[in-house]
Amino acid sequence: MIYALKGAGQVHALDNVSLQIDSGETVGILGESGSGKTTLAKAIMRMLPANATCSGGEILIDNRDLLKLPETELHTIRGRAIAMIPQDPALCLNPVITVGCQILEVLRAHVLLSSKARKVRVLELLREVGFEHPAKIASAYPHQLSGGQRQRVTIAQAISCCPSLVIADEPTSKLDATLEGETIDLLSGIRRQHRTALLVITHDPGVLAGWVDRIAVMYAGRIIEIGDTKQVLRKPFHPYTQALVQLARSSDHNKTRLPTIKGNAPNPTDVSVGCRFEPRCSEGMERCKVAYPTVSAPESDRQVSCFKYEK
Amino acid sequence: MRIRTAALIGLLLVLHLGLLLAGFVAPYSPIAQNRQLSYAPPTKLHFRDYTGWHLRPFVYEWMIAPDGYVEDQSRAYPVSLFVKGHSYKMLGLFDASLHLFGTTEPGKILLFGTDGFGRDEFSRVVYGGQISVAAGIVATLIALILGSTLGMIAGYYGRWLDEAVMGATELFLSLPWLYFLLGVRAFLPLHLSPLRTFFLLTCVVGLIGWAKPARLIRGLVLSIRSRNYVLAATGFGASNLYVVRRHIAPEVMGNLLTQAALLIPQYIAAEVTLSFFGLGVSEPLPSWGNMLSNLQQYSVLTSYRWLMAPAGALLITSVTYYLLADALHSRLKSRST
Amino acid sequence: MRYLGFRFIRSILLLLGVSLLCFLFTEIAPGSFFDEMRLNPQISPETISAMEARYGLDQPWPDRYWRWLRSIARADLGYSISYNVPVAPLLWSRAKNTLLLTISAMVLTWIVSVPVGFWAAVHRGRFADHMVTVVSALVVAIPEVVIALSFLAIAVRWRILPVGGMASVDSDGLSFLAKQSDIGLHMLLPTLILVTVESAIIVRHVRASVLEVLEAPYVHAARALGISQVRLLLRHVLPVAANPAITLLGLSLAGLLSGSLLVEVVCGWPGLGPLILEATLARDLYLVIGGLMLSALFMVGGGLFADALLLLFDPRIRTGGVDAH
Amino acid sequence: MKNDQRMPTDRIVSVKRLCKRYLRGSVWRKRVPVNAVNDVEFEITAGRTLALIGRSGSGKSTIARCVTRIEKPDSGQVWIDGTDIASLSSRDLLPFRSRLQMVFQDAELSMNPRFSAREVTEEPLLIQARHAEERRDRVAALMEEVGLSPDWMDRRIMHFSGGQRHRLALARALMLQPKIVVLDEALSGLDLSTQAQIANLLLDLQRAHSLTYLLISHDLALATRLADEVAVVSDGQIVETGTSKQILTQPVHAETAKLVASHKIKETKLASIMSTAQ
Repeated sequence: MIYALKGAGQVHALDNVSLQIDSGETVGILGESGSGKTTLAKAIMRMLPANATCSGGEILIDNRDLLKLPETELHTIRGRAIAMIPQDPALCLNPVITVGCQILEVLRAHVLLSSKARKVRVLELLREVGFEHPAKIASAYPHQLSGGQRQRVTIAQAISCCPSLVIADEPTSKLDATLEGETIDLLSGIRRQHRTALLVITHDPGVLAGWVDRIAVMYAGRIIEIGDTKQVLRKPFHPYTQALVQLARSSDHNKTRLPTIKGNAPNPTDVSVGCRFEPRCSEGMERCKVAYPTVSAPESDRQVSCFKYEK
Repeated sequence: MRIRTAALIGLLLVLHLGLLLAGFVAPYSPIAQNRQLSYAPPTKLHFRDYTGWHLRPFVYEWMIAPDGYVEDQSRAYPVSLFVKGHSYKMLGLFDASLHLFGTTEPGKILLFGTDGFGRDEFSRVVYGGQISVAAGIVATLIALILGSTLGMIAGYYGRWLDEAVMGATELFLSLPWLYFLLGVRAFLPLHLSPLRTFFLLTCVVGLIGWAKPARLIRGLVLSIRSRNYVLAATGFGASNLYVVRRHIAPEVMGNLLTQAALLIPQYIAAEVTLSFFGLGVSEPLPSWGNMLSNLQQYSVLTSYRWLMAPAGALLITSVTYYLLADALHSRLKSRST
Repeated sequence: MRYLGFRFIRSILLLLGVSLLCFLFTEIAPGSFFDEMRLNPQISPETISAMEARYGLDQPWPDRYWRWLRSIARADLGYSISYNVPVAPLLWSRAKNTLLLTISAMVLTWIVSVPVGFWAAVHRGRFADHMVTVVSALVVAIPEVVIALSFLAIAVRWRILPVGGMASVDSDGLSFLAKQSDIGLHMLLPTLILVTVESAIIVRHVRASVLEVLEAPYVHAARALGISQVRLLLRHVLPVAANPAITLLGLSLAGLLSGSLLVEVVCGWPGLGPLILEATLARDLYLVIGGLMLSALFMVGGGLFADALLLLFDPRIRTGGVDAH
Repeated sequence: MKNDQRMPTDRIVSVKRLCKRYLRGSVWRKRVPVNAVNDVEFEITAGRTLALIGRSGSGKSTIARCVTRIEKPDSGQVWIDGTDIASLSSRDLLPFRSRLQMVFQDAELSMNPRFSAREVTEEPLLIQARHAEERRDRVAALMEEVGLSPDWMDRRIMHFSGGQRHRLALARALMLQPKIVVLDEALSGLDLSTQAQIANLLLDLQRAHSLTYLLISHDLALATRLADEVAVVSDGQIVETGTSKQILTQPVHAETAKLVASHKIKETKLASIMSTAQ
C-alpha cells in the first residue's frame, strides 16, 4: 500500500495501489489528471519529491524491493532495470550537450563497453528509433531538433540498456495527432524486439487501444479496475470506466452533445470514507457513501472495486 | 516573513529618525573643538562607586596623564536624560537646545571618544549620517526614476528605441563606476559650498547608477509584454496606458522597491568612498566618509580604534537595508508565482 | 565566428562611446587647469593663451575631439600637466601594477568562489549551504570601504602582512626571486581584500544559477536514467551553469576594477587608482581621461574575453540557436 | 474561391489573400522567415463553426492572430461584418474589438495571476468602460452560464483548476457579447472528461448566443465533432476545405489524407474492440 503525503496538509496521492507486471507484458494506466498516475510512476522510480513519504508496501523488481534499497545503490537500478520516458520531451534533453553524448552517458553509467563500441551502439539505437541518418542526429544539439525527434531521442535513451521495465509517462500528450500514431507504433515495435515490460500512462483510452495487454484504471489515487484491454474496453464494469470509454468513442455525427461525467475532479485533500467516484456516479448507492468497495472479480482475471459487483 | 519585514522597516525607521533629529540625539555640536581632549577614548559609564550601586549611571572626566588619559575619580557627573545643552537648529526650522542625554558641565560624555581636534565622535557620527544616508537615498531616487522610465520606454516601445537605450546602458556599464565617479568629480570645481557638493555628488552617483535598474526594468517589461494576458487585453482593445497601469506597473513597482532597498546602501557606500578620498563633503562638516579618511594614517588606525565608529554605523545601516531587500525579494517571488 | 566579430565591433563602438563621453566631460567642466594659473599674477595672459593654443584648447570642439581621437589611436594620450610627462607611459607603468593586482584577484576569486558556490548549491538546505549563504550575504552587505579598513587595521595590528607600498624599502638589494616574493607578500593584503569582496558576490550568483539548473527537468530525467550523482554534476549541471557564470565574468570585472581603486588607495599600492585620485585632486584632466580610457579598455577587453569563453562553452551560440544574451 | 470585390453579405467573416511573415533569427544569423502565412482565403457563415486543422507549426495560430488583429497581417483583407479590419488603425478598430474575441491555448497563462476571478472576467468591460454599475451582476450571470458558482468570484486565479480556468476564459470572451469567437487550441491539453464538458459548453453557448466559431486545433476528432466545415492548413496555406463528413470520408490533399489516416487508425482500433459494446 503506497500512501504518499504531498504539499500543505496531507494529500493522499496513492492509496492501497497494487499492480503486477510480468516480463514482456504491456500495461496501460488510464486516469485523469489528479488520479495519481504520475505519482505512481515516480514512486516506482523512487523519484518522489522530498515532501512525499511511502508509508507502506513494497516495490519488487526481479524480486528486489526498491523501497528497502539505500539511495546510493538506486542509480544501478534506474536506467538499468527500470527506465522512464519523460512526459515533456522538449525540456528533458540537456541543451548544451549533443544528443549522441546524452545517450552515450546512459551507456557509460551501466554498460561495460569500449568507447568505440558505445558509439556504434548509439548509432544503432538512433536507427532503431526511426532516424534515417543517425550520425547527423547524434552530432546535433537538442534545440536543433523538432518535438517529435526529441521524443524519439528520449525513447532511445530509455531503451539503451535494455531495461526490464520501461515507464512511458503520457508519451503522446504533448504531440499532435500524426506524431502520436508514430510514437505508439515505435513503442509497440520496441516492446516486441526487446521483450521489455512497458507501463504506459495516459488519460486517453484511444492511445492504449489495440496494442496494450492489460489496462488499470485509476481514480483519486486508487486502482478501480484492472483487466485485459479488449474486455475492459468492450465491457467496462466500473461506471467511471464506462464513461471514459464512451467519451473516447467518437461518433461521426457532429455537432451533437458529447456524453460527459457530471461534476468535476475529486479534491485530493479531502479524505472521504466512501467511494471517491460516488458524487459523480450515476449508479451511486447508499453503501457507496459509507464504505469503500472491496475488490471483486466478476469475470476471470478481471478486478473491479465497486459495490455493483459485490455479492 | 511578514514580521521580519515589519521589524526591519521598524529598525530602519528608528535609524533614520535618529539621523533626522541629529541635533536632539547628539549631546554636543559636531564642530565644537576641544583641544585638551584630542583622541580621548570613549567615556566609561559607571554604576558602582565606593558608596554602592547607583541607579543613575555617572561618568568621570578624562585627565591627561603621561601615558594617555586616566579617569579623574574625584568628581562624578551623573548622566541624565533630556538635558539642556548647546542650541541647534532642529530640522533646520527652529532653534532648540534639548538633548536626549547629557551630563552636567564640565564633565563630558563621549560615547565614541573624540577625534584629533577633540570633537565628540558620537555627535559627528549622528550628523555625518544625515549627509551620507540622505545622499544615498537621493541618488537612489534619481537612479531609479531615470532607470525605470528609460527601462519602461525601452521595454515597451521596442526596436530602435530599445537598441538606443540598451546601447547607452552598456556604455555606462562598461566603465567601472568608481573610475567614472572620480572622472566626473574631476571635471567639477573642487572647492564648493557643502550644500552644492552634496547636491552635485548625489546627482553624479545617481546619473551613473541608472544603467543597472534600467536593464532590469526593461527585461521585466519585455517578459510581461509577451505574456498572453497582455495579448488578451490588447485583444479587448486595451490602450497602452491601460496595459501599463493594470499589468505592468504592479509588477514593476514591486521590483522597484526591492531595487531601492538594494541600491541605497550601495550609493551610501559610494558617497562614503568619495568623501573618504577627500572629494566629497569638505572638512568642517562631518560625513561618515571624511571621518574615516583620517584612518588612512596607520598610527591613528592602530591606537585609536573607536574612530572606526562611522564604519560601524555604515555597517549597521547597509546590513539592515540588505536584509530588507532580501525579505522584500522573497515576498515578491512568493506572491507573483 | 560571426558572433565574435560582431562582439568585437560592438566593443570598438563602446570604446568610441566612452571616449566621446570623456571628451564631453572636459567640455562641460567649468574652467580648466589654466584657470588656476590665471589667478597668479606672475604669468602674463599671453603665455596662458599661448599654452592653450599649444594644447589646441581654442579650436571648436568637433575638430579638437577628432584630433584627440587620432592621438589616442597613436597611444599618445596627451600631456600630463601636473607631472610634466606624457600621459601614456605614466599610465602604463601604473596600469601594470593594477593589472597584476586585478588579474590575480580575479583568478583567485574564481578559483575560490565557483567551487564553493557549486558545493553550497549541491548541499542545498544543509548546514554548509546555510553557512555559505549567511557569510556571503553578510560580506555583500558590508560596504567595501569598511572591509578594506578593517582588514588593514587587523594587518597593521598583528604585523602578519607587510602594509603599504609595493616593495619593502631594502628591496633593490634583493635577488630577482626575493624581489618577486617581496612584491608577492606586499600584494597579499590588497588581493585578500579584493577577493573577499568579489567572491561573496560571485558565490551567490554561482549558487543561484547552479540551483536553477539542478531543478531543471533534464537533470531529473538524467537522474532517472541512473547517471550517478557525481557524473551528473560534472557532465550535466556544470556546463549549463557555466554560461551564466561566464557572462558574470565580464560584469564582475567592473566591480573588481572599482574595488581595486579603493583598495590601492587604502593599502598604498602604486596602481592606477592613486594616480587617478591625485589627478582628480590636481584636476589634471588629460591624465584623468587617460585613466578612464585605460580602465574602459580593460573592461571591454574583459568583456571580449568572456564572449570568447562563452563561444567555447555554449554550443547554443555557435549554432545560432537560442540567443543566449 | 470567388474573388469578387463585392462585399460578401451573408459571410460574417471572410479572409482574402492574407499574408504574414515573421523574421526569426538574431542579428548575426541571417533572417529566416518562419511560419509564414501566404495567400490564405476562407469564409465562415454566421452561426456556424469553421475548424482550422494542421500540424504544429503550420501557421494556423498565426492566421487566428491576424484575424483578431492581435497581430497586423502584412497584406490581404479580413472582412468582419462587411468591413475590412486588416488595415484599420487601432483606434478605428475599437468597435470591432467587442464583436471579435479570442480565447488562448493555455488558459492559465492568459490570466494575470494577481487577479481574482471577477477582475479577470470584468476586464473587457473595464477596458471598453461600459456598464460601470452592473458590472458585478454581468460577471455573476456569465460565470453561472459557463458553469462556475458566482460566489467564487473573489477567489484568486490560483485556486481554480485547469478546466475551471478554461471556463473563466470563455466567460471573459463573452463579456462583450461578441459575434465571432476564435478558439486557439482552446481544448487541447485537457483531460477527456473536462474536454467533453467544455465542448458541450461551447455548443450550448453557440446555440444560445448564435456565435460564430473559428476553431484552431490539431486534433481532427474533436474538430470534426464541433465544426461544420474544416479547413486543412499546411505551411501557411489552406490546402483543402470541406464539411467534416467530406474531409473524413474523401480526403483529397496528401496532408489531409495523412491527418485523416492517423485519425482513422485510432478510430478503427477502438471501434473494432467495442463493436459489440452496448
